[in-house]
Amino acid sequence: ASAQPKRIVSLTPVGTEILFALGQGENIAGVTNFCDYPPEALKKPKIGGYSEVNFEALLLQETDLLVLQDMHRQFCSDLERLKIPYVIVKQESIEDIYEALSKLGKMCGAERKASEITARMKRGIKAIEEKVRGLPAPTVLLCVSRELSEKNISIFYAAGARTFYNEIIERAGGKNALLREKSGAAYPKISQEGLIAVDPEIIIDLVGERSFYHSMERIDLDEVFSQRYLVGQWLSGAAVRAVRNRRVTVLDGTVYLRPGPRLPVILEAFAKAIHPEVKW
Amino acid sequence: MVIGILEVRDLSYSAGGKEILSHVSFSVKRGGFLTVIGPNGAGKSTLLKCAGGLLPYNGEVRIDGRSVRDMNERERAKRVAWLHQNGAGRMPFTVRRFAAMSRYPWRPVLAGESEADRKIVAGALARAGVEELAERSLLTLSGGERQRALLAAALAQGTDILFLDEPTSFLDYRQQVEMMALIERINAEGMMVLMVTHDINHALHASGEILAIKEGKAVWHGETDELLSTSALSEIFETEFKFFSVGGQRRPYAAPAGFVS
Amino acid sequence: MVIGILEVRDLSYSAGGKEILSHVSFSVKRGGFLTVIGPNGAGKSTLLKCAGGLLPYNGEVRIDGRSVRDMNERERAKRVAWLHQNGAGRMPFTVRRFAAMSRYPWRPVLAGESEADRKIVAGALARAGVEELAERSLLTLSGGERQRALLAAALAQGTDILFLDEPTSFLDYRQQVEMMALIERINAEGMMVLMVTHDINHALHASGEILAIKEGKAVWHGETDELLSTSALSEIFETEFKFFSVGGQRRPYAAPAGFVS
Amino acid sequence: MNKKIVLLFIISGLIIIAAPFVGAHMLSPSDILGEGGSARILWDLRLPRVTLGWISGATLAVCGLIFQALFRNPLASPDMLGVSMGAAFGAVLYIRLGIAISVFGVIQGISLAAFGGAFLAIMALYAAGNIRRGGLSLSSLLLAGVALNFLFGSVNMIIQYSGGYTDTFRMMRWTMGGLQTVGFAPALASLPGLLIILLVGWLTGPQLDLFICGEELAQSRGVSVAALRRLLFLTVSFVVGISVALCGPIGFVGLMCPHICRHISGGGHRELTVVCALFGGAFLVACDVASRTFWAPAELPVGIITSCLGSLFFLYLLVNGER
Amino acid sequence: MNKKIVLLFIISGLIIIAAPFVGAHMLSPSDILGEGGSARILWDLRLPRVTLGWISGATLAVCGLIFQALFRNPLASPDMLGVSMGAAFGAVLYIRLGIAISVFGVIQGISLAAFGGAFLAIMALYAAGNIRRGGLSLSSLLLAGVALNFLFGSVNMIIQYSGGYTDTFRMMRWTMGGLQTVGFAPALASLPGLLIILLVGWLTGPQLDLFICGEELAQSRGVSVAALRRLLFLTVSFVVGISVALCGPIGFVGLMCPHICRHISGGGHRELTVVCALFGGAFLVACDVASRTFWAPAELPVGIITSCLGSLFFLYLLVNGER
Ligand code: B12
Ligand SMILES: Nc1ncnc2c1ncn2[C@@H]1O[C@H](COP(=O)(O)OP(=O)(O)OP(=O)(O)O)[C@@H](O)[C@H]1O
Ligand SMILES: Nc1ncnc2c1ncn2[C@@H]1O[C@H](COP(=O)(O)OP(=O)(O)OP(=O)(O)O)[C@@H](O)[C@H]1O
Ligand SMILES: [Mg+2]
Ligand SMILES: [Mg+2]
Repeated sequence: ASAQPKRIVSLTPVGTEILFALGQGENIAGVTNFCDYPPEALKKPKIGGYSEVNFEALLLQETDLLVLQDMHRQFCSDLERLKIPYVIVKQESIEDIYEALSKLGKMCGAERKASEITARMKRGIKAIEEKVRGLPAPTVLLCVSRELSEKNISIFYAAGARTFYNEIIERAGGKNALLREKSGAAYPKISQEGLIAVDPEIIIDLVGERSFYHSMERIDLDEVFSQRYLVGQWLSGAAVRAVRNRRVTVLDGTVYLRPGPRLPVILEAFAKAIHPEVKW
Repeated sequence: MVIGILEVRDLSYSAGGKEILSHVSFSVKRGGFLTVIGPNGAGKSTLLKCAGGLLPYNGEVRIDGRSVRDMNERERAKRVAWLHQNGAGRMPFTVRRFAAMSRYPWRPVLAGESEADRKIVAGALARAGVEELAERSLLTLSGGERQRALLAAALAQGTDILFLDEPTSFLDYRQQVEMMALIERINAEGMMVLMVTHDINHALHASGEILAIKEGKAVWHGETDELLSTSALSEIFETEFKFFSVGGQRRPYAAPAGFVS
Repeated sequence: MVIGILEVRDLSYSAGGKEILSHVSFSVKRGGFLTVIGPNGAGKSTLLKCAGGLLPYNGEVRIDGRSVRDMNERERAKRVAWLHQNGAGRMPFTVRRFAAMSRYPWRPVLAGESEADRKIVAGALARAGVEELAERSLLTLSGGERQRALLAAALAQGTDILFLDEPTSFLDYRQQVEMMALIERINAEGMMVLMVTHDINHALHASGEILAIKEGKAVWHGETDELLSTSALSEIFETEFKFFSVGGQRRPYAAPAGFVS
Repeated sequence: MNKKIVLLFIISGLIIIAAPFVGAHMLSPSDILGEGGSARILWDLRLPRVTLGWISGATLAVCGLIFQALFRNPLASPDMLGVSMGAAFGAVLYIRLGIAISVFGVIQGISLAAFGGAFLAIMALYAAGNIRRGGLSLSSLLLAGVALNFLFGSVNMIIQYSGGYTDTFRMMRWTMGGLQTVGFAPALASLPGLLIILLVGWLTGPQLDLFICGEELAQSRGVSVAALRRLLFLTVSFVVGISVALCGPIGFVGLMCPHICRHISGGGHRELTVVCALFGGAFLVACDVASRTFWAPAELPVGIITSCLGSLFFLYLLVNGER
Repeated sequence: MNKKIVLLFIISGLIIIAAPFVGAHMLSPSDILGEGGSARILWDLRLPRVTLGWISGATLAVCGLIFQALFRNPLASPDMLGVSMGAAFGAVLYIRLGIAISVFGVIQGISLAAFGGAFLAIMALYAAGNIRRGGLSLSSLLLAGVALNFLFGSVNMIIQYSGGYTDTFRMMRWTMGGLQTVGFAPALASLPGLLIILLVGWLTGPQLDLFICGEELAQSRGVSVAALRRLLFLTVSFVVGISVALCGPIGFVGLMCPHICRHISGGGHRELTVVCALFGGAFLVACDVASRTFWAPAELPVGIITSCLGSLFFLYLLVNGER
């Protein structure tokens, strides 16, 4: 009804990605420090980290649309009081992402674009699902965060059942190794001890992106982000099935941390890791 | 000034499964002076506290016929002022301020210090002879000065009954003499005094009546002069006493025989 | 047992910008008994602490010719045992255990209690007459029992010099008499005693020599008997004294005149 | 001494007046009447924030003052004795269970829950003090409070951990504490707490003066010690509960401000109540300005700044102070 | 009393023997000699972890015991007085600045940095106590310690906030504390600390007994009070520094274990040193077993369990204890 937003602020890297994909790059007035895709996003003014919402900055930017994610929900009533229009982009499942696309599309007057992207994503996902359909589903442990520089991996965060990664693993023809994990945490902390108890058949490790990595030792980033080193850390750890069978895949790049329009990329990488026997 | 009368009937107190006081009775008349004596742990301090309503006693304590139990703290504080045995806590106040704090029971809750309060406090400081210490902090006073300052604060409370628990402990001879003289003067001015002391001569010197307790029981009660005519003292303290009579003086001086040999 | 001699020469001490002791000198012979008297705040406790090496004095203090300053804590503790003025802290130990703790200076650092230690401790408990209290906690004792237990611990230290700061405070008459008798006995057994007290009769009764200090200065020093032949006492305490001589007894009894009227 | 209070009053006033204009984006007095972005920042954000900050700081400082007198221990503070952690417990549980209540539209459910938690903590402490025959000594009660603090802290962590991603984030944010607010509702909601505690501090000031000299002394001077203790115990926890409910636990103010104020003013608890209110309020507002300006647009939790500046100041006073 | 120590010794021993076999994956005694997965879990993971846990728990408890005696305050503990926070500061700074040192290959740079931080904290406290003419009273020193604790805590947070993405992860993990380890190196590195503090506790036990009865009393019984204080101050901070450097700050053990032990044994500080070591070690190992088993494969930070169980146990003792 109202005019299309011209000063959009996005406080979620995924939201930023969607906005650019919808062709709204021109209308973005602010992003987070972490928004690195597409590369144009890096040139946008930074409005801060991503768990805080700085009302003053928003008022100064004369924000006419604020893109948030789930964890910002507590700010809603304050935003309403300030009359700053906002939209929450949930990203806990693939369906959430489709919905986010159509919601943002509607608000920015780019419904066509939104449904195009959705269709493209669905096609990509379907193609991958086809390839792994009917194959036996091995157990997969997905590590989302750990300390890269320590000699032995002592503890790491892994994706539990209540995450979008769970869905992606299943569509990629695997089974989340933490499906029946008891703590209820979305991303429980697991030690070597826990790793042994889970005994996964496949390990996928997301190590982020080297430009976000600051190290204490003056080490060679090329060295740290080399597959040999990263995979080696797992292989020298507890001899679970994935280690014995050398089924450890380390994925580097922030794309794997972004459940957005590039979801098919994540899915494909997972599927390749889970089913190397398929011809890709 | 109202003249009060203190009546204690059948007072008992137990703590820690032990009867510390049992069935003590006595009374003190308006403007009277009763001293409580007895060996260590006899229950002297406890007796004072019960009589002042600071401990939940059994039996009856009345001031002017009114039960202490039925009075609230403020009402009690308007009748009875205290000098405690261990007034040695950290009190970060000046002497005047500390004395002014004693006006608490008389002040409406929201009010500050009134002109009348200030006058009474000044009077109390003068009576206790601590005017020149008024602006010193209690933390910097010597033992004797401190004890006098605490007495000034008790006087500022404007009561007609004064409870003293070992007012001369920590004091040297001169200060003992001065303190006792001060207490006598206050008593002479009409204040009823109930004093606990372990120095029998302070009792002999100043008080009209003596109550001796031992293991929680009243073992002797009577006029001070009577005490001298019996062997009671030796029985109370379980040690022999010698009395030295000095020609032309009211009462003799008592000394434990152990030191007179 | 080694027999010690304590020499204090020109002892001064300042704290808080104030001279608390100035140029005090005296000496005590082997097995002697010197009592320090004086009004509140005269510096009696401070004198004792300096002489025992607990405070950093100016001047000279020697035990058997050796400067206390040059001795370390253990060496000092082998010569001098203490009964402190305010031994009233929380001490969660039994009497025996507390006495055994006094053996510390004699024990090699790693060692526990030896058989010899146990004998000495038992002896000390016996001498102080607290054998039957041995397994009681210090926290549950009465004032008099407690003071005796603390003395037992000092005896267990096995020294030839004993420093006592107001050993009779908090005690009732009987306990005062008993405590003084105990101290006399210990002295008679050969222990040198340096005692601070504010009760002049305790000094008169037991000690051979008396040192009076006032405002940090030694104002009188001599044989106990001499003190009685002068008006020194009244000057020291700035109050009149009466002396009561009792037929057939060594020394008279002193009482502040203020209480004998 | 009174001069010091007047000076403090002026400084406190100046800070309150200046604070709304300072920030990453500086405002000018003309914005008071203006329209547009700057005026909105002033009226919707800065003024409510400064108000809430001042009220909370004053409240916490006075509550700390009272607790320290009540326990006669310089380390006793509502933070130390589990009240804040109890409030956090209420809030965390509320988020975890996803309950939604709201009273009168103004007070949010989470605030009520936090308040309930604070109340629970204080009741537990109270019970611990009473279950045992003969009661607990003050020092045991203190230790019990510290133990409760640990207990609630660890339970909070367990609840946080077992939450979903979004919940956990909300809980973590909440337990950091902060003064960011829109509109005057929270400031208004916290005002009664301040008024209550100021009134109580003023009323019981003379009683507290007597109380710190010893319980028996206080009683013999006409103070109903048991009633006083109960009254203060309950009102302080009640009021701290309100404050924590609205701003989260803001460390340090309740513990250190009373000490700093004692160095500044000394004297009785009536004066100290006033001094603590003035100082605590100004201190928290000043720290909040720093927290939102220093690393703008990011914002440091205000508790970090209070701890940092406050402890430096306190150490300075301790080393160079008069006494 | 000696019976109690023997009992404690047995219980502690049983816990150490049983602990390596308990976990999400249960092991059997035959795995000790076996080969393959289970044996590797036992030798590479469980045994090092149990060893490190026992050593750390014993160390922290004894250090707490000594500090409480030294400050004659039940709330004094290395945690409370800024030593742990100081160590955390060293570690956080190390991570932030990206320095890299390593001595003998075994001791990592971060441990050295943590140790340096602990040392800094204790030196600052020491300095605060000495700068002022006439020195600080014990209670002022305590307050100074608490202020330092706040100071280091807030500076740590500021450093963390200013860090980048991965840094924060590492620092957060470090400041939570934990015993996960692969291999015996950390256990070996922490052993000297335990030995030192046990020796010191044993040696100075009789002196501490005298010390808690009063400084002058101790001195007159042959204790060099100043030297004792310096010695204990430095060794405790040194040893806590090592422990925190290796496992991060593990809350609660240093504060509450000594109290629990005093309830168990009473008596002198030689016995208490032994009791604290036995209890502290067994307690931390038991808590660690719980932390890795209860929600396996997820793992709770062990500090959460120690706080939770320990404070419950302590409250129970407080309410039902003998004294
Ligand atoms: C899982 C995770 C993700 C997931 C899921 C995120 C999602 N659903 O949105 C993925 C991998 C997708 C992700 C992506 C990204 N993330 Co992320 N992520 C995390 C991670 C590892 C855990 C978050 C979490 O679950 N926290 C909750 C848990 C429970 O908290 P906790 O730290 O473990 O511990 C707390 C307590 O629970 C307790 N505790 C700890 N362990 C245990 C165990 C038990 C048993 C108990 C009882 C208690 C307990 O102690 C702690 C203190 O309260 C954090 C790192 C971290 N340490 O928090 C980063 C983090 C939140 N991510 C971060 C970032 C920057 C990103 C990305 C922007 C990265 C990028 N460059 O692309 C993206 C953005 C994605 C997006 N949504 O747009 C940053 C945020 C920085 C900031 N504050 O601004 C963090 C903090 C990492 C960091 N240290 O830098 N992330
Ligand atoms: N709350 C209590 N629990 C157990 N025993 C108590 C309690 N209060 C006092 N007592 C005991 O009661 C007895 C009497 O104590 P009180 O202080 O009245 O003695 P006192 O006559 O004043 O002695 P002193 O001359 O030493 O001051 C003592 O044995 C004391 O230990
Ligand atoms: N560290 C100090 N700083 C300042 N003044 C001190 C210090 N120590 C002692 N004094 C003062 O020195 C004087 C002597 O004190 P001391 O304790 O030796 O007196 P005393 O003769 O033992 O008195 P009492 O009979 O009351 O025990 C007192 O005025 C005391 O206040
Ligand atoms: Mg008494
Ligand atoms: Mg003295």
